[in-house]
Amino acid sequence: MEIGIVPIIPLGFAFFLPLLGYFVKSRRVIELYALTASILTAYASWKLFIMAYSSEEPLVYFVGNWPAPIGITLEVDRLSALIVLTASILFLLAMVYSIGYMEREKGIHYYYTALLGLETGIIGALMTGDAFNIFVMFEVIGAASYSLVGFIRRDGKAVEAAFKYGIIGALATSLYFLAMGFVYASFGTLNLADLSAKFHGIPFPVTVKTFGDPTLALAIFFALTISMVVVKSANFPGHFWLPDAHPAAPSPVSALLSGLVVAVPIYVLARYLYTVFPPEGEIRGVISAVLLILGASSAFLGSTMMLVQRDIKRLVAYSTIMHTGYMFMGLGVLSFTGLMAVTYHIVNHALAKALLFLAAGSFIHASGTKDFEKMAGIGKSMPFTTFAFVVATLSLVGVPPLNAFFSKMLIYDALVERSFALGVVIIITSAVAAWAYFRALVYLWRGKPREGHHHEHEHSHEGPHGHENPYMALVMVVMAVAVIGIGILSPMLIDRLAIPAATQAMDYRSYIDAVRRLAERIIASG
Amino acid sequence: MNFESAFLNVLYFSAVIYALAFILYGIRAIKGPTTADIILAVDCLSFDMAAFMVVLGIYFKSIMLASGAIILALWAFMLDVYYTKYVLYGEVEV
Amino acid sequence: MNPLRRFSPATFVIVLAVYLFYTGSVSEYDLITGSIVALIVSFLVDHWLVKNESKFFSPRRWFHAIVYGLRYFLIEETKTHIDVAKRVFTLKANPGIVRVPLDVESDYGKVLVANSITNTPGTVVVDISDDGKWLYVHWIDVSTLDEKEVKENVVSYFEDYAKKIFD
Amino acid sequence: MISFLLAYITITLFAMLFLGIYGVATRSNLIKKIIMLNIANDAINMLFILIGYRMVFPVFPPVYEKHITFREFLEKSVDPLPQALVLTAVVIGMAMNILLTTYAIQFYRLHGTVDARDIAEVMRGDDE
Amino acid sequence: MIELHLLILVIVVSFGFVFSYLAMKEHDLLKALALSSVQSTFFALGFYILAAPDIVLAYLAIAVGAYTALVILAISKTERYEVGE
Amino acid sequence: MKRDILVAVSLLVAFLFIAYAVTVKNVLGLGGAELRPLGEFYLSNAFAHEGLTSHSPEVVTAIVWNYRGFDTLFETFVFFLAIMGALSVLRLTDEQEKLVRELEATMPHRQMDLIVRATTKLVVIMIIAISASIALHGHLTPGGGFQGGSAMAVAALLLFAAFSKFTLERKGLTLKHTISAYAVGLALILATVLAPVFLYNGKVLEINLLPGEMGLFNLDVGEYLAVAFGFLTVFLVLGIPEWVFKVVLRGELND
Repeated sequence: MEIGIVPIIPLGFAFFLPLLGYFVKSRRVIELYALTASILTAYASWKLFIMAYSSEEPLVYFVGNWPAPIGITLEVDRLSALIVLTASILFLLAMVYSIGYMEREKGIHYYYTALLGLETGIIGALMTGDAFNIFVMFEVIGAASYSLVGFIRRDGKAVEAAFKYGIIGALATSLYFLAMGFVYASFGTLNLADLSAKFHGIPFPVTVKTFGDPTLALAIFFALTISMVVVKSANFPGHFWLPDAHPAAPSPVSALLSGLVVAVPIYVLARYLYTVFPPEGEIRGVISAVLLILGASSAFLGSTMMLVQRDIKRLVAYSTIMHTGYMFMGLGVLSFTGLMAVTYHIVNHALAKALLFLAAGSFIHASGTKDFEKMAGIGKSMPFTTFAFVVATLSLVGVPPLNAFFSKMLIYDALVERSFALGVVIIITSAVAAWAYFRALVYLWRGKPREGHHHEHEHSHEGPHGHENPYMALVMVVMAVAVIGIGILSPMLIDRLAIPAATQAMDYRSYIDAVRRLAERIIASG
Repeated sequence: MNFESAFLNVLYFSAVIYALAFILYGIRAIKGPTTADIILAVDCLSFDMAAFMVVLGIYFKSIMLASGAIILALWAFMLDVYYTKYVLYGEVEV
Repeated sequence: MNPLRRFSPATFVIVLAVYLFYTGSVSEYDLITGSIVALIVSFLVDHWLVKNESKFFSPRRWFHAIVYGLRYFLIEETKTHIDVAKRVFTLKANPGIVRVPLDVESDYGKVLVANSITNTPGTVVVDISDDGKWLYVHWIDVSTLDEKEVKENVVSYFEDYAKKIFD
Repeated sequence: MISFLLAYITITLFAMLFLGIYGVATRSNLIKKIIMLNIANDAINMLFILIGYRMVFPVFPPVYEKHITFREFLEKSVDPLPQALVLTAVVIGMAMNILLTTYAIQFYRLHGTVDARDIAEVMRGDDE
Repeated sequence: MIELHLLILVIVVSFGFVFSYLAMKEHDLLKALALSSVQSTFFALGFYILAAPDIVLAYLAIAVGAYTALVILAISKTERYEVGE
Repeated sequence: MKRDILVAVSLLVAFLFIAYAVTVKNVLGLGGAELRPLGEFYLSNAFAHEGLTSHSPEVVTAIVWNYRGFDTLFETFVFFLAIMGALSVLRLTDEQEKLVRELEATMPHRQMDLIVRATTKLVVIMIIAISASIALHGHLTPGGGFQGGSAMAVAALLLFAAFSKFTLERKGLTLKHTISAYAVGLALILATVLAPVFLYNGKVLEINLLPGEMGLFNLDVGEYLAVAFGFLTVFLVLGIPEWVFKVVLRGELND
């Protein structure tokens, strides 16, 4: 199979969706079209996953047959293939869920266009092997997610959140663009493998020397990139947009934003820190300290803010800040265990957080309000949703047989290697988060329906519905089973998936060699 | 004194005058008590810039760079029309 | 309606000329692509740009246009420049806005008159009445308020040529 | 002389970049935020092009013309890669402008203000 | 001779900085936009000096053309004056 | 106010650090007369007769659409997504569109005066010709699809301002047409990108459908159409008068 065609599939389908939506008024046709696109993408990424795990080296694809430093390279190793697979499956599920959730919205083709665009951006950012291409992919992700956040245009909060997210995201990616300037100025190339080769002093065709002061340039590059990642993945100083943006989006979109979109910048940072420029000397200590401090403070911030929320989606959104804090801390350890833990946590968190948002969205869809004190007692009438909600919360809190427990434990192990105090951060924040979830659950399950409950419907934008939609219930049950299944199979999956992924990601020599050998052959043949 | 050097001298002279005009227009754009003054200054500055670009193009002996000047002149016209319509009617595209 | 009636040869010529002028080369590729573009544009805009094709292709009008261009830029501009320069140094100015009747019929003629007036130093067209019959001109030296004399001083030179070229 | 001029240019451009960021962070009007974002982007673009510039005279744009020899072209032409990247960034910047402006307009339609401080009040009012 | 280019660039960036500062301080958004178009025009000259004709064409159409029109449209649909401190 | 000072101080610190790095340490490597090897490679290969060549004397376009065409494909996609995002904020259902037509019919058309209109006619025709020339010459002289397309969009904007939006709509330019033309442009780009995969088992974006210098022609035309009509689509919807849109929106909010 052509690797290069994987990100083109959703792109190509997205290109013609607005035209279709303008001429064909039937909702079913549009939904079927979008579903076809995501099924094809999921199939393609499954193939990609099989290929990546059966090959010893990273898969390399030269777009347009231009060899490495000249053209753009797609380079897929096990780490990215794993996340690509997770992403495309989650997108498929979210689209099925959307059929039920968006049944009362108008202009549905714009929604699916942006959703396919988001999928393209995420897959592209994970697959690419070019530093500048990552910038473009971030802008694809950005453009799609801003328009998805503001999709419910009659909601002033959503529009404001979309603007805030948009302007801060645009500024952050601009900074990353400036970082590209520093990289190109001193290393003279933009290819990740080539950059890694320059950094390690390995020869590479075409680009032969460095300019200026590479060490200082690298420091500035990391400063700018980390500030971009901090904003895009909502860690401590740059987190302020997330609690507005994620809850304001339609629930399936919130699930994808919280589960995947915040994980992509973290993946990129991991790629830079572990594969391309594994930091050495002074800079290593500084980067490690910065990441640990930022991660710990956002974990504390997220968990304490969870306690005071009444809006069910805001509660989950703050939990996302806490979990990106964990991922940052895991990266900050700069060890093999850290990378492995973060990889596995990205997958598990994506699944569990998406499930949590979908369940919350289902409650909102049925009750017509976002305030869980007002939807008291609704849990009893919606058994599947409640089951999904409980499974997801237990998993995120870290209850043993469920999936996120294992990845949290791995992060804990990685942190304790560095210092015991860091491990304590995870325990404390998890306990606080558990209390917050417990509070919400008690309201949902035990609370008595309040007086005037039915009058609330008029003011909310997602009107009451009453029963569980079959599409939504199906998706949630599938995902809950996956959460439990992955949890039970975890010891095996860690051995089979996470450890090979992390090993390959840290093996910069094979990462460079895979590209260099092919590039040398093409350049020699001319 | 052959023709080319004389021509170059004239070019130098006109380039300096254009550069001085930048400053005058700039002062008007900064001071301009009303919006109309600023807009007029921007407009004149754009055309001045276009002419300056042509002069530089001749000086560097590159035809390619002159295409930007044509475009700038056309765009400055558009800018004027937009400002004017906004100032006159409040809304632009009706 | 016959679709061929939409085709406007004058627009075709204008577009092709601008295309080739901007490109700066007359190769096979330019001629082919230019013709295609000009063909599409001239079908699209219909007779919106040029209403009367025969006027556009009349050599007499083109001759007048060239004569006018030469005389305007070489003689009239110089004269007014000297005049205004004198006024600047002697500080003799009597500015004011006057209303001038306009006899030219066609739109392009009016534009030519108005732009010629604005382009010469000392006079600026401020506005045109909605029916296009009156011009409001800011004049550096309002020596007379009589309509005919004003017209004689400000407009008539340009208007004669505008009539010859466009009417 | 050359290094002094270059230092002046780069420092001014960086100052402009930080001015833009400061403007985005502190101005309260949403449209003003967009204007300042563009200023920051412009500064970054100019810096990027400056990276590809060469201190040779006369300097050619990276477009091969028939009247110069290939060798001369190679010696005098600037680096084309930064220009290609900036072209991409300019387009993306414009795309973001369109999107953000639309949201600002839509917000004004819903709440009658584009001022961030008023927005905070409006939002607080909605919660209660 | 390359100093000549750099001198023009110095003028360009100085004007650009001054005008963007003024644009930030201006409370009338229409004026701020006009000031920032002065900055854009100077930057177009800057790109021109840096031998980037492609960028000049794209940048002029965007920054002087479409962007200005877009923001004027936005101003006409929202408010013209920024509320002071 | 306190926050402003905090932001200013932290930015100032960052600025001082970067200024030190750039001027004293010359991190950006400015001031040299030599090219970076990658740039030199592009310059010497872009229009060579054989080897890794893209047959285009315009090196920037060669990089933009050929060597790094993947970037540009996704850049077009960003532009597409942004326009669709704007449209999704300004979307109108069929009934709303009808209502907009009815309300707009009651409005006075504010055209500008005769001189501006006549001048605009000429200038618009000139801009269209020039934009086509920029776009179609993208692979030979400075320019390209994006530059030409945005120039074309500016011509349309000029028409919007000098005449009114309604004048154009009465002439037959509606959202349906612009969206269709946009899709045609995108289809051309996508076909050029994917054709090698299906035709001769090549790779994505391996452009040699047309011989020699004409290789980038397709992409130029596609991008030209896409950008021009993308802009037009947005401005057609943005140009709906404010009070009309407010009436429509109020109807939706009361549902």
